[in-house]
Amino acid sequence: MSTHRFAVNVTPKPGILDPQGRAVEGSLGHLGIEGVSAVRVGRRVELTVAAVDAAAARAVVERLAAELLANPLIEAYVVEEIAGASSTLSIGAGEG
Amino acid sequence: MSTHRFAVNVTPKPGILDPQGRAVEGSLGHLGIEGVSAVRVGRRVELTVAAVDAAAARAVVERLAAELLANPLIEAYVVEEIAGASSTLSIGAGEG
Amino acid sequence: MPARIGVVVFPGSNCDRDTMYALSLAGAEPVELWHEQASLDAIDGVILPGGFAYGDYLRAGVIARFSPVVRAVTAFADRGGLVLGICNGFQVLAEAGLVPGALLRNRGLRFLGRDVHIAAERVDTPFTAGLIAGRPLRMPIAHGEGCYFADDATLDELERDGQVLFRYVGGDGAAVGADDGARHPDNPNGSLRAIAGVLNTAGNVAGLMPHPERAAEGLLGSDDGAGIIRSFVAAAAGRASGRVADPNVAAAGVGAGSGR
Amino acid sequence: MPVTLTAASAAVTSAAVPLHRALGLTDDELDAIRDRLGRDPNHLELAIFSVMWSEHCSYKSSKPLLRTLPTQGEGVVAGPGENAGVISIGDGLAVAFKIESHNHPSAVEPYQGAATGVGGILRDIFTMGARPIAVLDALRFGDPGDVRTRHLVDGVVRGVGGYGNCVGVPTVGGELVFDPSYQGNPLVNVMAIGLLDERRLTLAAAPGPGNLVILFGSTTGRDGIGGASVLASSTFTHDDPSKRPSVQVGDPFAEKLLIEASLELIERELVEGLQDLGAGGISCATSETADRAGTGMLIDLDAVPRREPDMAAYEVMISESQERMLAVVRPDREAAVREVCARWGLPCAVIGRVTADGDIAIVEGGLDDSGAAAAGARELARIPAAALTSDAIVHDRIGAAPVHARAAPAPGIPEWPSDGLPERGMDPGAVLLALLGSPNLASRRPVFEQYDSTVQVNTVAGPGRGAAVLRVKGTTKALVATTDANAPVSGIDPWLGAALSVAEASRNVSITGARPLGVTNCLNFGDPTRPEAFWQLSEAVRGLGDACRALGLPVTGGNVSLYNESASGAILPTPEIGVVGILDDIATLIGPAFVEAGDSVVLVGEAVPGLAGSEYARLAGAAPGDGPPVLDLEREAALQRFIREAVAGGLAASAQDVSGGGLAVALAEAAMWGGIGGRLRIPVASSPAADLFGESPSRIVVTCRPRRLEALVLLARQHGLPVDELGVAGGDRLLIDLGNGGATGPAEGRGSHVADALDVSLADLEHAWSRGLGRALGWDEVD
Ligand SMILES: Nc1ncnc2c1ncn2[C@@H]1O[C@H](COP(=O)(O)OP(=O)(O)O)[C@@H](O)[C@H]1O
Ligand SMILES: [Mg+2]
Repeated sequence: MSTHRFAVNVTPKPGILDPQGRAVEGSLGHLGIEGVSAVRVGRRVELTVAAVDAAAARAVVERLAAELLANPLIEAYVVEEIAGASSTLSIGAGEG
Repeated sequence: MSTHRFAVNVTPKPGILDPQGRAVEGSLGHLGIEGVSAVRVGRRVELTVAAVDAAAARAVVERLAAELLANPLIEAYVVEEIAGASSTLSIGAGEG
Repeated sequence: MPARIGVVVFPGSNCDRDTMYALSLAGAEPVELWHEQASLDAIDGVILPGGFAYGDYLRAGVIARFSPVVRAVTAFADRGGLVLGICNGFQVLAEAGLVPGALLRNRGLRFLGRDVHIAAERVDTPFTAGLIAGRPLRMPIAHGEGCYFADDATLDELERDGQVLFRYVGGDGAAVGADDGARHPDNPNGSLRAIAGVLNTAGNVAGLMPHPERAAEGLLGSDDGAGIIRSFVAAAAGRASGRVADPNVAAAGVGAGSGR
Repeated sequence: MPVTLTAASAAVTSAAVPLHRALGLTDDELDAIRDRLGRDPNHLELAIFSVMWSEHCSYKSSKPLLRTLPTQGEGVVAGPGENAGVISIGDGLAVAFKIESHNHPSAVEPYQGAATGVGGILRDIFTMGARPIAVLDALRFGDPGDVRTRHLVDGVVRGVGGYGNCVGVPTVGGELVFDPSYQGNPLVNVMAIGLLDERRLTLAAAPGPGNLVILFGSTTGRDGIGGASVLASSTFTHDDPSKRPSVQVGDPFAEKLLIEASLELIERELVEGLQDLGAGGISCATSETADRAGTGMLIDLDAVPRREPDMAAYEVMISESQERMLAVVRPDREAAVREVCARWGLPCAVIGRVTADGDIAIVEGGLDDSGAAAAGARELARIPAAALTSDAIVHDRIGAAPVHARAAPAPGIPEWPSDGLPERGMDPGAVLLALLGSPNLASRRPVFEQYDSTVQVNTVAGPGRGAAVLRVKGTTKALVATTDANAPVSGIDPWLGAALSVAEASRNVSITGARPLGVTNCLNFGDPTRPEAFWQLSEAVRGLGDACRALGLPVTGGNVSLYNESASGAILPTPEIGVVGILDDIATLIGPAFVEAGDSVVLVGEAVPGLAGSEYARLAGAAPGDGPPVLDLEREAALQRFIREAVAGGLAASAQDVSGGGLAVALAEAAMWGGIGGRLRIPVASSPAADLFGESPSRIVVTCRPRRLEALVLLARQHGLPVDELGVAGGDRLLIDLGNGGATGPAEGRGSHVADALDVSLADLEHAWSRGLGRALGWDEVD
């Protein structure tokens, strides 16, 4: 049994309208920021999984991502393993 | 001049209420998923920056993250450079 | 001379007209302040109304914070001008750092449109002078991100310095109680210490989540909110005599309101 | 020159299926297209036809039926055919209203489907020059205990709220009904209401050859490609990915800006015509506006602002990207229009010119200064505008009553109902509590609390207690609005179901004291090529027309949604009716709740037998031979006249309609909402079940001060209406004795026994009613 920390990055699929990204782009002028484009706003979900091994843990995250965290019609996701020591680490999350 | 694609991962600071994370944890039972804990839900913003060099580009992103994308009272953020060829690449975004 | 109250119109504001309507009922002269205007002139008070400024994308109120008008409002507040943020306006003020704290998503993760009761903690402020301390006022909330948050130290400080302006209470005025974690039916968004509205340290800027402008006529079910609007208008009128001109305006034809 | 279809269509064209069929056109339809063009269509033209000749855009199955509806009425300024119906309400003001479905998109992606449904119907309203002031959402789903249903309900409710709340239009009413027939095919019908200065009425026409065609609002992407043709006009199944177009995503923020910019353009008289882009995108907006004015248009495809690179011509032409408008503008006003759009931060482009030749011509390569195709430009398509709209194909579908169809019971010869429950030994109070807590009758608060119902400060009565009431600022008037559909009865007798829906919706408006102005409707039915489904549709339209004529109501608009079928079968035929009424003096308004202890409680109208189609039957079942209750339209009209007069004369303190759950539920609601119980006695005319829980129409519970009782009763009799004094409001229990001189009347003669009295505390009623929906949906756990 080992614990692993993952992040699931969920972003709007290419071609799908991203009103949030557009709003951010629209506000850059007020901030005096230039040269920024193609902004896409999505979600990032970080979680700890306890499983027999890393592969099993990743399988759990993949399922969670596909069934709950992302809406496959309009969103794409990527699962990445991250260090348990990330800033959002909470007690009990192991290094894997 | 070069273009770079970045992601800014914004997550609720430790100790800050994260009802979305709790809601995800709460629905794991229905999905029959076990062993998942410490779920935190945040935002992921991907963007392309054109600047004289990578360091200048990153500085723009850092500023954007600190001033706009994250609220320092409640959120922490991490900036990472990602491949331009990510799924959300749009026209004109180079590989950096 | 009626008090001239500026009502900020961001793209996405949707309570601007309601607020102007309530101000008219309270005898004030509402003046539209367009989000791109960088100065305020001959204005006795400013209200940032509810809505979804710039779509409320990313985080409620955050994009609005960078608009020219908010810079102007900040300057106005720094000069001692009266500023009230309602709902989205409160979120903008919090993002801009004009009032302490942050507004998080409602704990139930759903938008909530319903009547609540709030009571003023202090009645010696420009926003509450016409109210009776502790008396429950019924008015609607309509928001998805209204859970008031600040860290414990800040909360203690706010309590100590009298910066808690309104709290959610029961219909009979009963306090919600200290249990922050639980969502009490009388504190539906789960705000810490049941805080519904706060003041800045100087006492001239306030924000609250409920909508007093929607409770300004008995016909609509409650006129409990009218007291807040009237207090604000009266305080602003009191300052009207000493109207401070915006130094930025003197330059050239930058008028108030772009009209629409 | 052939236009090649790429990417999205590749999947459907790869097989041996001819392109027109892959696009949902039949061989006959292809022939009809050739007739109209006098040649073969190219691919782009075929794609445009496929969208425009979809059921959704052309009404090819329903047009002949809809022509039979009454459309004339006092004050009607714009009727069917326009984006929304418009009726004058005096003081120089008019009300615009319309209902529309977004069923299939919501089944695929509930949040965005519902959100874009709200966005679409709002555009229909402000296109007319009206500021949207209210939304009502009429929703139908399958079993509330089912996981998929819960996902749909959650997404749809969030979507309606997510959009309406942001644009700042209050959601003030609607419906939420569960029935197994909607399991695979939920219904999301949204009605919107707007208020306009009559002088600002703007029509969706493109007059004046030489005028500019301007597209403003969001940019055009690949949203909903094929949505109109493939998705909306063939049977929907979850599992066929080729029929899953890219989902339309709504941006309520953009819509809010679009509302303000459009109304400003109209206010400043800068546009000659205005049309929103909905199903069919640019194809539909250009051809409809041109055809209405008898003009044509030359469209410069390159000028359309896009969100994505490499879009094919057909994608640009049929894209359903949201939050876009088409304006027809005189050339000298272009700069002013651009200035308004710029101020609201909206992209704006001249995409063509109005022409005199009656054709929609599409070129790439640009237009020259005179508005003609530039030298070297290529013409990609040319279609007479009429061929796409007014002269689109119309099918003569065949209708056949199903063999098992029950004839509507003829008035006067009712079938006897089951005497079923509740009889002696069965506590009718327990039945009442079960009904009040059931998914279809319990409080909808958990849903409508997610909506902003008070923005715009007009909401005098919001969701939760009958019709919505909105004051009209600057006048003494109020608008009263509601939606209703009786699908269970429509499933048995579509004529009756539709007529009952009109009766109930207009009754809900009349009981506030308001005069119903007109009807909008959304006909949600199955596959019209099935004779039984077409028969249901035609019977329902006949019922709708008959009821509207009897009640003196014009039908000012609506929407038809066919092919509502899934693997689990067709939905119950669901004729959704929206009614808007006007109350001249808001001071006279009354509500449904008991007002004062001591008031007399009176039932006007009488129960008739027939439990089929009732909520009671859903719970307890009905006798096999039972039918639905009959509807007497003359009596319905008299009842509504009576209550309006009673309200205007100050005779009534409250009025509550008897509908779902019957008289017992109506009384329980009036008591709970007023916080006042009642000590009442119901004379049983047919059977205890029918009298307490039957849903026979044309009945209202009226309360009045005791001293007004005589006058109220007299007034009812003058209208030829039966009246029963049920008792007196008061106390904290609902107590109903049953009897008719101690017996159950005719029912007793047939062996029915006297039921026990109903006796329940208000607290118990409230508990059952307020918890029911959250429990059914499992929302208790979340909250
Ligand atoms: N989906 C919904 N959205 C908003 N309001 C709703 C919804 N469903 C029901 N309501 C409101 O709840 C109340 C009860 O609905 P219903 O039983 O259909 O009303 P009625 O019996 O008056 O026709 C009405 O005020 C209605 O407007
Ligand atoms: Mg009803």
